[in-house]
Amino acid sequence: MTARVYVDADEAVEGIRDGSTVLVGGFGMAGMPVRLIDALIRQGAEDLTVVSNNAGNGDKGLAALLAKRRVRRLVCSFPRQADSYVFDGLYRAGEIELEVVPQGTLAERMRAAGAGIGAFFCPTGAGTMLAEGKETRVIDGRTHVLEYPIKGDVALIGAYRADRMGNLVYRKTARNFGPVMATAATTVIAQVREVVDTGRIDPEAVVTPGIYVDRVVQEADA
Amino acid sequence: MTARVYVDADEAVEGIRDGSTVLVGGFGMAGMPVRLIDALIRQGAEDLTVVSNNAGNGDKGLAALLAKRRVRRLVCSFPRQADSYVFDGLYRAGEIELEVVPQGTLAERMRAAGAGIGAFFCPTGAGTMLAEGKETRVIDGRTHVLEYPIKGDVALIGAYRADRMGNLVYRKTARNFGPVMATAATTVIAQVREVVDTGRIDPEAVVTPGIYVDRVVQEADA
Amino acid sequence: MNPDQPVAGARHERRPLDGDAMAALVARDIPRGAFVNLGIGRPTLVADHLAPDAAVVLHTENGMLNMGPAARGDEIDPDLTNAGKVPVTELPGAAYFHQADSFAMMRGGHLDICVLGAFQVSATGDLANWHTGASDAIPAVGGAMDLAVGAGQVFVMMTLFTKRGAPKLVPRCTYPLTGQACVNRVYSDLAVLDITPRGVEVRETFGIGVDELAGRLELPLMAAGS
Amino acid sequence: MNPDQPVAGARHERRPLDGDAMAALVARDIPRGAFVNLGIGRPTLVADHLAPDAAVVLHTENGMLNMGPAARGDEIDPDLTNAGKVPVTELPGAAYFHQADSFAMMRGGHLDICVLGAFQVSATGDLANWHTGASDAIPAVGGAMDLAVGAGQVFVMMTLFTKRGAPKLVPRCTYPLTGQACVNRVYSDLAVLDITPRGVEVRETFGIGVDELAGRLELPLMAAGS
Repeated sequence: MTARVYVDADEAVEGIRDGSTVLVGGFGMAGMPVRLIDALIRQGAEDLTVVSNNAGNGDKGLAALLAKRRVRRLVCSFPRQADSYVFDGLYRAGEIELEVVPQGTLAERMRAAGAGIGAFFCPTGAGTMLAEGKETRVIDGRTHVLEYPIKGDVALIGAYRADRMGNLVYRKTARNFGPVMATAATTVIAQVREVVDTGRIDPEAVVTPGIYVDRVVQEADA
Repeated sequence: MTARVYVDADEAVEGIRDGSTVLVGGFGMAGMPVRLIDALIRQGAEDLTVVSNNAGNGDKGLAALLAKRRVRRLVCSFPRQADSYVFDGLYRAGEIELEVVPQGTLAERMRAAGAGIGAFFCPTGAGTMLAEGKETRVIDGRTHVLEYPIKGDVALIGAYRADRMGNLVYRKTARNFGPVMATAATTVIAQVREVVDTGRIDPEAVVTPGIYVDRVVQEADA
Repeated sequence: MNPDQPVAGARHERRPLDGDAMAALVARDIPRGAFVNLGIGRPTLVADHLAPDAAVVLHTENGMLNMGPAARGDEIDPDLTNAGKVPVTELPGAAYFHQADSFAMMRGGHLDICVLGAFQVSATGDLANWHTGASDAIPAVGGAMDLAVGAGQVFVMMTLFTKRGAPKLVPRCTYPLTGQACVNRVYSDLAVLDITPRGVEVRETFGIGVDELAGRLELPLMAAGS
Repeated sequence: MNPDQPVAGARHERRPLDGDAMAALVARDIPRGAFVNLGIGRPTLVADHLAPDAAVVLHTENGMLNMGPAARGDEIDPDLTNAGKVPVTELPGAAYFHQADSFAMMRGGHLDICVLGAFQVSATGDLANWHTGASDAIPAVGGAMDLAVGAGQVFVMMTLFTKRGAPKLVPRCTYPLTGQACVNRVYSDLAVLDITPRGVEVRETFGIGVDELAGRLELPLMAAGS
């Protein structure tokens, strides 16, 4: 069904259940959907698995969700950062599970979920501890690791502009994980800087077609 | 290395060897690089494997290359069309080999070649004659077929506009296979309607970054 | 109307439907706002019967969402065609994408419905629509197998019998398969039929009774909702 | 200059190089027009030594080609950062793409060179640069493993010994691996070394002789081109 534009972020995140897998966009703070995460904190879902590149920065966005102890398990590529102190504390206290996935494999596993690929052989990480226990196969003389899709129940992403059908464009490197996560979750909720009338986005420049987007809300009240 | 802009199509196709695998863009005539194919005919390479969605239309482009009997083997999804009489005649005379691949699998196998994926499990075609002899595996209750990358020695593609670094944009549904083939071949040659100065294409709207493009030539002399 | 909900009991129209009437029935059953791919040939007719306010979004596998009607006169642009290579138009809110993205969308289950033609459909939903299997035929599959595995629901539009009178809804396909257990519903000249885990259910018939139809098909048929 | 061609014989400079001098050496060896990814930390310094007319195109794995220098003052835009999350700028001819496309580019072998830091490099080119293996360390891999398998050539920039004097070029890595047999060349404070199928070849040394270096590393070393 075509996307619906919401005025209220709390309405936009309704229905997220305890135990859900939530894909959270952003590379550091660029592209992170802070308004949606704040709404998710108010909404109250807990025991979440969060898939995101990082483990939160400072006290905002994903870090705030972690601080509320709503996240049981984090799947990410680069948790340790200068300002990831919220995550660091939880991890060292044994209060959060961590699965580290190489960044490209993280993206490709979500792409596979969105693209109907059942599994894929990937050379990244072969012979390292991140491939331990995984099926491998030598193809063309090179060891590949069999990787499975990562599918979300919900994706929370940040974009730059949406039209009323949910077509999205992004801005600069804030694009990062948004377009991939939008394909990989059952319910996709996008926070955007502005909503424009349908027909105002160049069809050649659409990055995420509206078919992938269920709900849109503006980053700040207009 | 960054792309080079050629004035002469014959120079742009230099070095294509007998026995090469050539990826040829286009869906029907939309996006078909006719000027490059004409130059390839003059260049003379033979015993080619051509990978393209269709098997040529009418007498131009890919059909003209087939008519010159330069193609030993064609890998495509939809050879039979109202105006594919050149191919039809060669096929019925046993003078060309044909591998039929589902259209999405054709695209995904080229994407895999460009993306460093060794192989992937794909549900398309499971239980059909196009999967005969291929490895299969049931994943999440569904039969998947193991598909391998299709890599080209050369890709000939059509695009709309290039800058001097080889960044490409396409036009409407003529985009089709160009962006995928551009990632999947050792040497990528693009025919474009116009070449603009670097900086004149919006970085947000680039479809094929110049890293994938080796040679650019205009569709018609300026 | 929700296509998962059969109409109450099976309707009986007086005479078989032509292609246009079949297309109108399909259009009626496509939910508001659905994302739909219409196969080459007869399914293309469905577009003419979609109400503009139904906000149905058409996908064409050569790389576009929000495809508009066939182009006429000055609208014709060789860079803008549908999967049948017929010039078409673009509606507001359209998006273009390349083939890997287009088929990722399809195979990934993002299209709600596809409508395809068929040579044969089996009672368990197998589809044969790409290859007659004749030794001199040139096989051409295009996106048919991708649509068969990928679309949320697969609707087939076909006559229920060949010109020679052979059933096209069969216990087991004799033509090469396009996909296994993928068809959800058949819209035909004589009946609309749901392929369900319980068997083939008749939603509506046109100019023929359920029992007579079952006899001609040599298949058990159930009335929908029975 | 073609990085595959060693300079004639091994040069001997009088003293060890600092990070900036190492970066200058790397920059010297990057061919004109190459597509290059510079890892987080010390490798970032290489950008300052690339001549503008060398037309080297920088890739940042968070989704951009033709990245410009660090942003200053009004140029700072939170939507435009490098992989280290430092605000950067955009050069003419830039392109943005999403993470699956960015890593497809990387893993697919389209980058000519990546420059990475390292904890250890083995004599057979294994790389360890993502995890100390300490039980209280929080592992963070980012794009390091993807770069290790994907780039045409992997250059490492590191000091050749730890602060405690332990060699970082080792027969076999003791830290968890980032990739196997992936490093092509090491730029260090004391020497530039090629990892080849024949063994470790010394291209240049700085303030130390080849024999002394081999002794301290407890590794056989060959002069390049010998």
